[in-house]
Amino acid sequence: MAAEYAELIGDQPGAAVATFTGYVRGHAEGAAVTALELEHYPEMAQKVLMTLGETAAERFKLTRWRIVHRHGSLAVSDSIVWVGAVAEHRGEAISACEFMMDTLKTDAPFWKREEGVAGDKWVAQRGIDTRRRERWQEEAQ
Amino acid sequence: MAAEYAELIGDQPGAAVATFTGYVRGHAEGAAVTALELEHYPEMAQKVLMTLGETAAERFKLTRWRIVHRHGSLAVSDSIVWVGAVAEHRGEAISACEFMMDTLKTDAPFWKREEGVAGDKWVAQRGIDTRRRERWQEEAQ
Amino acid sequence: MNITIKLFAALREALGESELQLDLAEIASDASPADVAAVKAALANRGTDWREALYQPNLVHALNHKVVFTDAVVSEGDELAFFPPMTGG
Amino acid sequence: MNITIKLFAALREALGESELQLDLAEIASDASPADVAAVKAALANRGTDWREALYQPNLVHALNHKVVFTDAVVSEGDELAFFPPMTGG
Repeated sequence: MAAEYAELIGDQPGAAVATFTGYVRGHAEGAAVTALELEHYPEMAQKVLMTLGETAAERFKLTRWRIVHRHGSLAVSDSIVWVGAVAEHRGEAISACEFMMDTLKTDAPFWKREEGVAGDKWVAQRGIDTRRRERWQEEAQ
Repeated sequence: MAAEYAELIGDQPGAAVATFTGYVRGHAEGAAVTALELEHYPEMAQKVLMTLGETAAERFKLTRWRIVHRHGSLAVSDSIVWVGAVAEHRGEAISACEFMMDTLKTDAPFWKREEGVAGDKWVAQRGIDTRRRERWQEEAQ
Repeated sequence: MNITIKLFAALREALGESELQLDLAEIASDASPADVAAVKAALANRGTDWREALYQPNLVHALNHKVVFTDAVVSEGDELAFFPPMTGG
Repeated sequence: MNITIKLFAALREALGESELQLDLAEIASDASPADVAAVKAALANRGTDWREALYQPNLVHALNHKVVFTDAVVSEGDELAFFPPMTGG
């Protein structure tokens, strides 16, 4: 995280820097989760995240941004995703992080498979994530 | 920043961690700023920031939070303020950071004095900061 | 006149394949090019499990790494991926 | 029957003092306790610069580290601070 942060802000930090980190939960819908397998579509993920960062940069006037998404086998408490945004004003940096998170949840080709004592289970997309994503499209119109 | 982050998340990070850092700008209203002097009211600042964190924790269901505000002589690009919030869901962690920043801007007893080539100048409170602060009171009603 | 088909997550698991080649010549001509719907129909002929997997609601189709609708036209050398709704982040 | 007065930022600078003691006995009695407005009036008697500084619009008053209006009652041992709008963060 420290290295990611240093890479984000560079030599000349902007006035406002917001970050968000998502971690593997130890439970899901009341059941214990022991590990998480993150499948991804590498070439498409790369392109989607790059486009997402560029879109956020334009929309929120970011001077710098970074998105790091892990894949493969993760343990509980491992970080899954890290986003960072640098802007002149705090509102823009914070909104950009929220926009990047809301968008990558539904648009970036990653799939979570939770491993628990009762077996493995693909995680279903949540309605709230779709609605959070749609909110940004309404604002952009 | 790395130490602050480690302190924020502790041994058992929550699922969602948001942070915000504000830095000294090298300019203000078009004029170059060479340094920033931050005066504060220590006993009151301590209490206001503690109450702010506790309010944020209750309002956004945070499991952990941290607010670090510097004072004294700062150079351009030095960090001024760092806030961090840990929650179960990303929306709450991100909103908590925005709430803490918007509130401390107008409610925490710190005063900025910008040093520039043309002399020193106390920074005036900005209308946008007051409005951003009031927004949270409307939402809470 | 091949295209590459990719399958991910639950779809990959259900069908036991992650990547295959499909000859577009069987389903398209210069006069009538194939779209994603035509590719799905051709793959559905492989068996009931394929039909069920490819016609499930919410299936996502990505053509050359971009999400598309079923009317997107598919050309030689394209990469067409099928997968369930994404759950990253 | 002292209270402590604290001044910050531009106010401290304009008045050349950061902290002083004020004897409440001069402005209050058990029957009629002093409020922040009475303390301001008493301090304004110190001179034009005090009057101007303390009656500027947007002046903030904090009694024992809490922002209050001018009708807040002041008691022995209290700490009353005056300062311009805060500009932290």
